[in-house]
Amino acid sequence: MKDALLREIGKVVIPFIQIFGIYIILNGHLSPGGGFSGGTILGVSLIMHKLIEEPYKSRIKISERAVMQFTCVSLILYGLLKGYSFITGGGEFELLDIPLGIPGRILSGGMLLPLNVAVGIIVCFTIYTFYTLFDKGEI
Amino acid sequence: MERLITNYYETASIILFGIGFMTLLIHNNLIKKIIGMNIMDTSIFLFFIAKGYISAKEAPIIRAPYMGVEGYINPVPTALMLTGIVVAVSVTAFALALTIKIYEKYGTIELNEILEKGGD
Amino acid sequence: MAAAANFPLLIILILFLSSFMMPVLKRVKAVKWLSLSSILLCVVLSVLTLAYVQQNGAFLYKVGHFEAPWGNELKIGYLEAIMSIMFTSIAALITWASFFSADYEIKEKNIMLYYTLCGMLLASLLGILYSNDIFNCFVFIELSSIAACGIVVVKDKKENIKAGVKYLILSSLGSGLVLMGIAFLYSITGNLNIGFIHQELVKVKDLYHNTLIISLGLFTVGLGVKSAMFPVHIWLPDAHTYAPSSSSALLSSLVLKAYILLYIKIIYRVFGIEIVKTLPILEIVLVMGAVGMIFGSILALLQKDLKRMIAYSSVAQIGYIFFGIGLGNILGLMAAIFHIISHALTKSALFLIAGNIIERIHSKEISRLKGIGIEMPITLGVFVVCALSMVGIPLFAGFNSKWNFALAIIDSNRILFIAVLVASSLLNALYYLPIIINAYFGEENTKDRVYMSKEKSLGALLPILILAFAIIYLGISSNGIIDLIAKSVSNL
Amino acid sequence: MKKILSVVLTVVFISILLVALSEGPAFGNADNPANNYVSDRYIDEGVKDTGAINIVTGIILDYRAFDTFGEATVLFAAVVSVIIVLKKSKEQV
Amino acid sequence: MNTLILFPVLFPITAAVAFNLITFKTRASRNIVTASVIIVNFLLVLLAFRFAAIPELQLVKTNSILDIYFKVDKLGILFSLLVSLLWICTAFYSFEYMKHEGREKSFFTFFTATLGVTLGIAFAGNLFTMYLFYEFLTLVTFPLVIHSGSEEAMQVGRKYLKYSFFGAALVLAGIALLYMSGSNFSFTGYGVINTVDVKSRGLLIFTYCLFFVGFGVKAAVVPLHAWLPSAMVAPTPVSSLLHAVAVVKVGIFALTRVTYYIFGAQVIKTIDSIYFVGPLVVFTILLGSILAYHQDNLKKRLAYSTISQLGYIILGLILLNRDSLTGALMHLVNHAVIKITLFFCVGAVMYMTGKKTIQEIKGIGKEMPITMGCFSIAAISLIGIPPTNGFVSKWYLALGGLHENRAIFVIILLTSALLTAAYLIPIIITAFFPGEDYRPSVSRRDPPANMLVPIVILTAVVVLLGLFPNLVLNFIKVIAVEVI
Repeated sequence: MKDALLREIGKVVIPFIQIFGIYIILNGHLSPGGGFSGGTILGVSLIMHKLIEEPYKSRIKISERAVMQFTCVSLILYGLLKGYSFITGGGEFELLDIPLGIPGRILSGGMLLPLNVAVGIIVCFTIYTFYTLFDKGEI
Repeated sequence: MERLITNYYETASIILFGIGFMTLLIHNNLIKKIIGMNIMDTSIFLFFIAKGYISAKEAPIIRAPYMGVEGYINPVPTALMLTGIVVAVSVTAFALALTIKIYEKYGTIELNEILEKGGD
Repeated sequence: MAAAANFPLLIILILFLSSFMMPVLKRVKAVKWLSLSSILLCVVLSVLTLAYVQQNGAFLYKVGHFEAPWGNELKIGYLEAIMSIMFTSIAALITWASFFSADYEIKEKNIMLYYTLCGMLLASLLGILYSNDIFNCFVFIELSSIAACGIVVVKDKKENIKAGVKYLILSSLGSGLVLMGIAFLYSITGNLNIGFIHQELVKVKDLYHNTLIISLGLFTVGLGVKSAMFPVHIWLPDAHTYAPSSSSALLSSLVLKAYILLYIKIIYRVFGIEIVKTLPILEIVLVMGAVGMIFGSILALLQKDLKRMIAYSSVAQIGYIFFGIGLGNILGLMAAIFHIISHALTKSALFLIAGNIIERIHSKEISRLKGIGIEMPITLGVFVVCALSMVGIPLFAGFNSKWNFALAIIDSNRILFIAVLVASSLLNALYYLPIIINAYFGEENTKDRVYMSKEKSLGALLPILILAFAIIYLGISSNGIIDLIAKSVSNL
Repeated sequence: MKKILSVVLTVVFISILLVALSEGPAFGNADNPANNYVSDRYIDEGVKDTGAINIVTGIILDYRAFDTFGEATVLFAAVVSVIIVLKKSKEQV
Repeated sequence: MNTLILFPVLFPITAAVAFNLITFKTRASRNIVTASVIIVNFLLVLLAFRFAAIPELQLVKTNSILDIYFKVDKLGILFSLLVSLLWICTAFYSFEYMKHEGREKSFFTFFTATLGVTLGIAFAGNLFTMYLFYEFLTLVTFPLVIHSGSEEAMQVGRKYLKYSFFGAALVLAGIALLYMSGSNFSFTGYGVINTVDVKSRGLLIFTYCLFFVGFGVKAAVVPLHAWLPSAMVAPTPVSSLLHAVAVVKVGIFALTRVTYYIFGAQVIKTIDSIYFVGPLVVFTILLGSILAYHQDNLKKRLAYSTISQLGYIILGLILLNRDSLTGALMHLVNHAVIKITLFFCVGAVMYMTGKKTIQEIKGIGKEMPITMGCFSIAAISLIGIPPTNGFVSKWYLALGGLHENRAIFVIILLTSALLTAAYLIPIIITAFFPGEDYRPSVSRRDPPANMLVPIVILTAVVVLLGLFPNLVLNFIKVIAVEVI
């Protein structure tokens, strides 16, 4: 989009959108929100960045490989974390218990926070991938 | 019969479900089919959420004055529907991708024309 | 051995995690071996699970720290243990076979993603199989339908996209119906765990009679669409015909079966057969199954394309399975489960064979298969085994399932349906045997033709040989498996 | 003709489903079967069990995390499938 | 030494597989090997009778149904001896005949395999084993039917498959129904079904009808006979052997087994099944004869005649008295010998002159006197004129009919005998008395020894059995006593 106004305003707005997304992800266990909604907002910010920076050189390129790697690593992380919890819970092993934390603080939710972050990353890149693929047929 | 009127949320969602279902089943245009699919899914979400609603109660976020079991609505449908929404989004994305490809390959998105052209 | 209780969950996790790793890997070969080795590991784990079940009986396994109605739960009984062995081992064989055909059928950029999808598909099917939570099942159903659709469109042809669209639309239609069924059940029971739903249903069954009928009806149609029950099978022929052969094998032998198993679970565990018998649904399933047995075969008879014919034959065989379920007695259920196994073995072998043949002679036409038996003796030999099994000649697996169906029919006092069974097996003979005849005996018609077709290497043929042996083994000594199925049915 | 047929079909389909609804529990009632011991425990013990104030997050990430895991996988499967369908191979670009 | 029973069944099958793998250098060497295999197999059959101490063998028993069990009883001995002896004759005949048909390798492979499968049916000790070999019989004879590979042969082959699988499916349904009233299916003298109450009567009738129609397909009972005449496209040795001996006689044999060894004569009598199956049989006899009369093609005429003659045998079976059963089994043997002779003669004519219809063979009796002489003797025997063997069996059949006080059956037998005469005598007359406009073309050209010797031997047997019927009759009478 070759429009100076949009570009400049976008440059200003995008960080705020991203901060908002991160806030939603991090506060998922305290308030409405969580990885899915926050991830979507983050993904939208990436799309917006791509939209307004597309014609210019200054665009930060996200390679396909990076997208795949981020998504897969997050998924693996999610799987491992949750799998550990599943197995210790279901098999009733007396292994290291993950602390639950104190309700009300951001770094409280025990495993919930990293899980939310992982989900957020997955959703973010998924949304971004959808957009780019629908648009150009490449990431 | 009066239940249908008092449960108007659910009645509406069922009507939407029927409309979405039939759109998905009968319409020839792929995009409209996908819209129908989304109407159908959304109506189910509405139905679920309506099932979880209890009048005059709060969202299940437990802040300082804990109001006991009586204070909050049923959180289960909400949680389920979060999952449901994501699933619906994924299917929609995939369906749209296929539609794009169909348009590239066949030059149309009317299903009956595609089936005619398809042959083998 | 106590750790074996964790194996079902571990199987699902291993499959998921290994498929998440695949897109990151650099070399196609590594992906292939990762895929095969993870599935093989799962085979071992499934066998251990069966051993554990045989020792300790069926067990419930909570996923995470929370007890059943709150957390997710898996239930592993004999049925699940047997089926998971079948699922994983057939998937392993198909994966092995696909090593040799993937390069030919799938573009290189997609091969890695293909194996990713296969892994996720298998995991989701096992999830449907194990899960004791109906919403959990729904999530896995959606996952499996996306993944299954993905492995249909992985071959980037015009027809594949068409088949994929058809499949996805009908499949999401089915999922919508299933979710609505779940919604109705939830609204009258307030539970999602299968055991707890059943407990509640027994209490409220008289209050909500219509809801029960409609909910079960929604499940029937929804899962019926997904597992290609007769009048709603229309997606199946296209999908199975155009997909790569290994995908067709997976779809036909495993994917359809998982939905049927879920349907069995819904009838016997969620509703309970006593409640279901008061509803008019089973009769419809019975009739649809019977109609499917006949019409699927008739449609198969009309096909000129080899894979399409095998696909329509799947419709007929699925008809058998629904027919067995619809009989509503223990023997019928046992016959249906046995047929699930024997059909999975036979159909996967048939699709792999079809793939081999098509790869060699570059044609799908049945009429062009003349004389191929002389050029590809092993492949066609296995084809003969499968066809005889389909027709129901004794000493092959198909005979045993047909026999069990006959017993079930007699047990349920609907003797006239034997005619359907007889007619259907005759029709099977009519469309499989001409292929064999042409393959071996039609020499006069092939005099002037020179095929460059040659048998594939022994490694590539190993899976179908193993499948053939399994078919014969099931045909000769089905006792052990029938006993296991009887146990699993009594523990449902 | 086709339109009338589809309208009739839709009406029939909807009315069948409405039959089931007409005997269902009343809307917004706290005594409905859906609002039973299951949801009570979530609200009562949710914070203690999971450490999350937002019970919904607690449910999707801890109680029923297996669902959510499946859900994330669905998303991933969709991405993979969309890549398979739409991504152009190098020679096409 | 009970495993001896297995050898006659497995040896030919193994040999057949070996034939397919080995390439023979010359035709003669293959012929010698084939002949020796078949003769050795005959000796193996004798050996099995002689040395198997208790003539039964449980091979596999994996569950209550999949139970492969062999037993040799007198009926089995009768049938297996008949089969293996006729097989030897046919082998020698076909060494010569198959020269002009080609693809001898495939022919002799399946020819030998069929012997094993047929003996498997003869030795089967229970219903399932018999069903198993019955299915295999279809599969191994199928390549023989479509031997020529022409489009017509293919069509006929498909027809044959359809009919056979239909029959087998009915049989399977019958077994399943029977399974509900008891799980022991070993063949026993007076049947395994002991009690018939009012409730199970209908089911038993239905089951018996299923078996009757199912096995009746192979025995060419009328509504399901159509495959037999069409299958005449096969080479003559195949038609003669399969359609006079192996396939159709297996149908009869299986029916005997079911009737007398599973249901038991008493049960069949109680359930009055004759009212259900009798009309079919009568119809078979009459229709077969009438249709035979209308055929010009010699082989087809013989084929329809087979249908009618098989009707006699089945009639004897379902009359359920000792004389009728004796007659039926006697006719089973006699008809096999007679019909194979007739087919061989017709085949010889076709082989030497290429003539196929009645018009064409005018005066052939002067060219091929020995062949046509044998044909005449066999034909006379089939009509039932003493002193040939056909007379003996028909005599007993008629006696059986009279025993039941049902003169109608005797009348049917006589009518059909007349019709038999009506369709066979014209052939003889045309062959020997061509009329005035006939000019002999070549002098004498009887077929080569390989073909002629079997024909002559078989004709001698026809006469011999007519003169000294007791050779077989005594043995059969013992069987009859054992089951009724």
